[in-house]
Amino acid sequence: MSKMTVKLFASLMEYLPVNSTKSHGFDYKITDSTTVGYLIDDLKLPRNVIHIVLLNGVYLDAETRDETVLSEGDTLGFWPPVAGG
Amino acid sequence: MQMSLVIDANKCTGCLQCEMACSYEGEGVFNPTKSRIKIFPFHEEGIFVPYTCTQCDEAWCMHACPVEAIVLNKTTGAKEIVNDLCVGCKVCTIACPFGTVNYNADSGKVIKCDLCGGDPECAKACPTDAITYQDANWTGYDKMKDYAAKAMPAK
Amino acid sequence: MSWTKKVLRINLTKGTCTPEPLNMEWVEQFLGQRGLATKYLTEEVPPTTDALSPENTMYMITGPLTGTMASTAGRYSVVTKSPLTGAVACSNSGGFFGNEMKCAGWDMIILEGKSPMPVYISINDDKAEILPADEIWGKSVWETDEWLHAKHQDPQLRIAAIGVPGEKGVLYAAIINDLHRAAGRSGVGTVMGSKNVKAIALRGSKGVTVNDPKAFFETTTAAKKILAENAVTGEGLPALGTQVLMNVINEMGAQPAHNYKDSVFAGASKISGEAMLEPRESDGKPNLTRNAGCFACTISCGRISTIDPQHFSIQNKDDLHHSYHANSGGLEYEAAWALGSDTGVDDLDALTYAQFVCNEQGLDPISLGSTIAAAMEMFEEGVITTKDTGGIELNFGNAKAMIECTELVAKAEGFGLELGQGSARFCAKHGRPELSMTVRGQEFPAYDPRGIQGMGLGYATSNRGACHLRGYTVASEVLGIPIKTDPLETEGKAGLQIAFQNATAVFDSVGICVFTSFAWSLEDVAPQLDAACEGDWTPERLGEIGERIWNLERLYNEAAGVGASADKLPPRMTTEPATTGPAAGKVSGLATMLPEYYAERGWSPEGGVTAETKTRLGL
Amino acid sequence: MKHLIIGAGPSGVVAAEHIRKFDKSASITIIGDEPEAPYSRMAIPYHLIGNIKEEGTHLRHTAGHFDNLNIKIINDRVTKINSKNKSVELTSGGSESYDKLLIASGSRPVSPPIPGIGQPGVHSCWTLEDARAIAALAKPGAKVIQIGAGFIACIILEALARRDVELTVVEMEDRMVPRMMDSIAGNMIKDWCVHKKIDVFTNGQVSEIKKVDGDHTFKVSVKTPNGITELDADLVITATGVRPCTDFLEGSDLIIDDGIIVDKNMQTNVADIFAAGDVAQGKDFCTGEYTVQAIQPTAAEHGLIAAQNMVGAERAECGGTINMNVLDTMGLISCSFGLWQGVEGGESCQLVEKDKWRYLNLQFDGDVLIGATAIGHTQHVGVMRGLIQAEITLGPWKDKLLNNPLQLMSAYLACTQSAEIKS
Repeated sequence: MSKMTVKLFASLMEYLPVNSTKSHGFDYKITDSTTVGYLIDDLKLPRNVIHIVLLNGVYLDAETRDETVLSEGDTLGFWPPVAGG
Repeated sequence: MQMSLVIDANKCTGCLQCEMACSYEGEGVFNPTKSRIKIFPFHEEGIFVPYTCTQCDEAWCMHACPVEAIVLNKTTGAKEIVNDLCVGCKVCTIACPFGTVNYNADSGKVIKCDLCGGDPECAKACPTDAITYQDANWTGYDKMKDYAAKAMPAK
Repeated sequence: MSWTKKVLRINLTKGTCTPEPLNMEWVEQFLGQRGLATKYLTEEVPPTTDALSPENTMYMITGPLTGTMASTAGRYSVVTKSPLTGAVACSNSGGFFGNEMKCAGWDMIILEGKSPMPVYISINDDKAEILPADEIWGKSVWETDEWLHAKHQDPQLRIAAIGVPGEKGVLYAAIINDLHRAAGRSGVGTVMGSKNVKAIALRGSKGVTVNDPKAFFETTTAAKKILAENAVTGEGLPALGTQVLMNVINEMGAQPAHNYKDSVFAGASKISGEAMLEPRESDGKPNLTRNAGCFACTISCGRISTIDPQHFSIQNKDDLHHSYHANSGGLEYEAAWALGSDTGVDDLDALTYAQFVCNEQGLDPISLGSTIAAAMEMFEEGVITTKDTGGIELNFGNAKAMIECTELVAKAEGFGLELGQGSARFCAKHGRPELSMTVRGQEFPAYDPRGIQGMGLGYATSNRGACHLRGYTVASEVLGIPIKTDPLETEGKAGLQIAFQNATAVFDSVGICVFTSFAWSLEDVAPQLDAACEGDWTPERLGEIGERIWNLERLYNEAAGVGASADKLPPRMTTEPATTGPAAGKVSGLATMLPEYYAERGWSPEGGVTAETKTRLGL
Repeated sequence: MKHLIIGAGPSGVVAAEHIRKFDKSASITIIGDEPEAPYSRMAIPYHLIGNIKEEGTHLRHTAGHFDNLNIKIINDRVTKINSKNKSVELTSGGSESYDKLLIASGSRPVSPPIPGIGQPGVHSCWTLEDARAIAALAKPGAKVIQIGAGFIACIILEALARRDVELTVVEMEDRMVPRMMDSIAGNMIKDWCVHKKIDVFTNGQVSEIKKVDGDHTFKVSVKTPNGITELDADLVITATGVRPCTDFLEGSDLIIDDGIIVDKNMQTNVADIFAAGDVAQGKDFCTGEYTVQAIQPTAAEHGLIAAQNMVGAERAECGGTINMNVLDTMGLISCSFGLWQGVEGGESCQLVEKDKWRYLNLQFDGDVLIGATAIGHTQHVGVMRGLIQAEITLGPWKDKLLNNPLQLMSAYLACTQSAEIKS
């Protein structure tokens, strides 16, 4: 088992596991074949709300998102649709 | 079924959409100064309070009118100004303990909320549901009445 | 017809207030607000004019939708020649001032000349007066607001004012209306101060009408529905404000930190929109009290915040305005990054305090924060010392130092007066011009051009100097609006920037907020305009107007000497690769994008507006 | 059950209508002494201006309103009440019996003791009949002298001015509307009138009205501290106050002070006789004393309370009415509420804006508003009544009001909707 970091932002913060410090992310255990899609389902994140997914800061396209396999030390961030300026 | 305007100040963002909707419906112009509903900002408390006639049962304005120019709309419960009859004496403006009947110097008559005949524009325009028009039986109507009672104890 | 077709021309030298008709022919070509006032500027103020001389003129102007029920339709712009950049300045503000101007019966207020003594302008419908301001000269915006409300005894008076920095020549002074809405950038407040005008107090009772009320209600209602149902404008912005971006931009490695040396800031999450919602220890309340809307705004991204009552910034300061201990206009992302990550400060309350100071005194927090950050870098390199700073230990991450600098600029005293000249002049003075993160003398906003390539091109070509609001390709490159593009790629960015620049010029000329563009396209704007005022406003025509406005601004800048020669980024962006995050190893590809940009604009390879383009656009 | 009501003004009519609401079968009769449909004196000035026709002054507008409610209206005048056999005698010679009697006979203008006051061309302005006579004489260019600058006097000024007459006002006191306005307010209204090209004599007394031959009908002598001035006049209007109509009650057992004394149920000292409106001396909310208020809202409220007690449906009580007035003096709108003079030991604040024709006077007892005067403010003025009558504790808002009385509406909202406004 190896570990990576999951960060949930904005309205997705309500899906944070109990006791995790808010926007600083939490550890998530993965196997060699854990995909982003698996993680989304495991954490019960609402797919219709997820808009921006950054894997180590790089945007994951919606098409390839589910199949992307996670690696040790990765950081995965989720956002609903947001914008500012 | 009686409906009433229910105001939740905690949802108001102070955008004045209600004032514009009201002034357009009532006076044909986007002009907050001619609105029958007003937003009062409390800057340091960080709150905005929408305020208009509660169509109270006591209807001080209606009873004080010397020429029967304020009448009850039995369908909506609104107390409505009959413009053709209003002489502009302003007695209702001092009689209403909520201060929601106001003199309009341009027309020489008074204006107040009439619930737009049962389809209040302010509620439709409010983007945050701070103003809603709801079935009086299960909304804050009682709260409004409490408030009316608080501001005007039983005689 | 939503225009009043009337302009109030105030000649401060002569002391006259004269009504004149709005030039409706120019309306056909340039719409309103940003476009129309720029046309007035180009016709009336020679491009080589000294921005702080009486010969410069300032235009406060509404758009055709300002004052109506269309969502966000309370905007006005201040157009003038900028003292910071020497280019055209156009700063846009919300609040309740623009609609009040329209309600008073004026589309535009023109301030020309210079008053021999401090004055303020009082406008009550048709009645306009130039009145003495001796008692408020030297006071803050908030004090001025209170004084004017008390003097006129009218709680509904709408006021736009400058603080001390605007009076004393700080080059990035803002005009603040309604206590905390700002016409913020390019020193428009400095121009107002140079004319000896402290404030404009407005009261209007006339109201605004529209050409086709039925169509107007239908189309604006439909457009509001689009905003409400859009996840960004209906949910994200109301809940977290612009500050929602802090974590996004940081995670993707485009968060400028330490004067753009770094593009990731370790303390970002502590000063983010999310952090503003977390209850603090001292009183159990979060920084954010609620969201608030400008006039007619159905998005309501405005932040109403309080400073932690235990925070050092507000302890034992008897002279602080009472609003520092109450709710007031809180942090926006652009202020948070500039005062925060760029200076290395991760103290949310320190930033909120500095934001309050900027509101109270009328300062652009972007230019302020950026200039402080540049000074910090020079301090750490030993270029300047405590001798220069007046004793301030100006290291990155020093919240107290950031606050002291902010206060000094707000008072325009000592070292503050030097910082008040902006980063370009400050760095040049100390022999390190390359450390100034500016274009045309205006400080960068919050997106590292090495990590978001389109923005680099945007900064370099922005007509008002570095700016995010001229062509916000972040929407596409980061947020996927309207389509997702790769932020690290330069290909296609020229066309993307041009599309954003032209469309934004239209949004800025209508009287609505540019944030509606997260959900609206010109297809949504055109029918609202069409119902509000006569004319045939199609999306195609609006697109052309946008391009015309952009080229008009460019022509003015060319003649002012800040055209193509100023289309460049600081060397750090083009020669020092980013060190962390996805952009590590990357520099800005401006050199690749710029020729494409010129070509797609129909300009010469040197970046000049060609005769063909001028003819095509009727310029 | 037979209900008899003396007086067809607002109080009598409101009472009659409410009796009908509570008792569908009772007999209800109103005796009115003017040959008109029940009308409102409040509306007369607007009729004189020409804003409304005579019918516009009527209290009720629906055709057959009183018939439909089975309310009988008799045009007659009561000369005597026999409380023993429960009947009243009428001028016409007849009589009417009652089970319950309401005296709502209103008030009538006081005629000042001035030589020449009784002649044609000298009128009060109280009835529709008076209005017709004034309208006939107040032709453009006519010289009109109005004696008195009280509430009624001020309200008809505009009507006269609009008729392009040359108008002079003579008031005994040192200011206009002395019984409703303090010195600052009364003088501001005076200045306004002068600004509107009306001659105003304060501290002035008309000593004689002499009929003369020549271009004008009268020579009027006005005595002021500066001496005597002789003025021409074609029409003299007396508006020096009103007094309850109680003369027909001589010999009844009713206790009469300024008006008929009533308890909180509007009941007089005589069984089954009630009184309401201008004729009744009822409880004043602010002072707790019994006074004649002679104002429209009080008349309506009295009528309502009396009706409820006359039918015995419930024992409705009047906790006291607030003395309040609103006045439109040629476009300058003023109002006063409760104890606008203040009380000993109470704090107050006055905001005077002469250049804007605005004035606001707030009077407090502790942290409760007890009285107010306003000139030139027309928005949300009713909250002054609300704050006074609900005796709302202002807490910290009292000091804010002392500092800036224009924050009245904010204070009102903060104190009545405190659930929402937390600081």
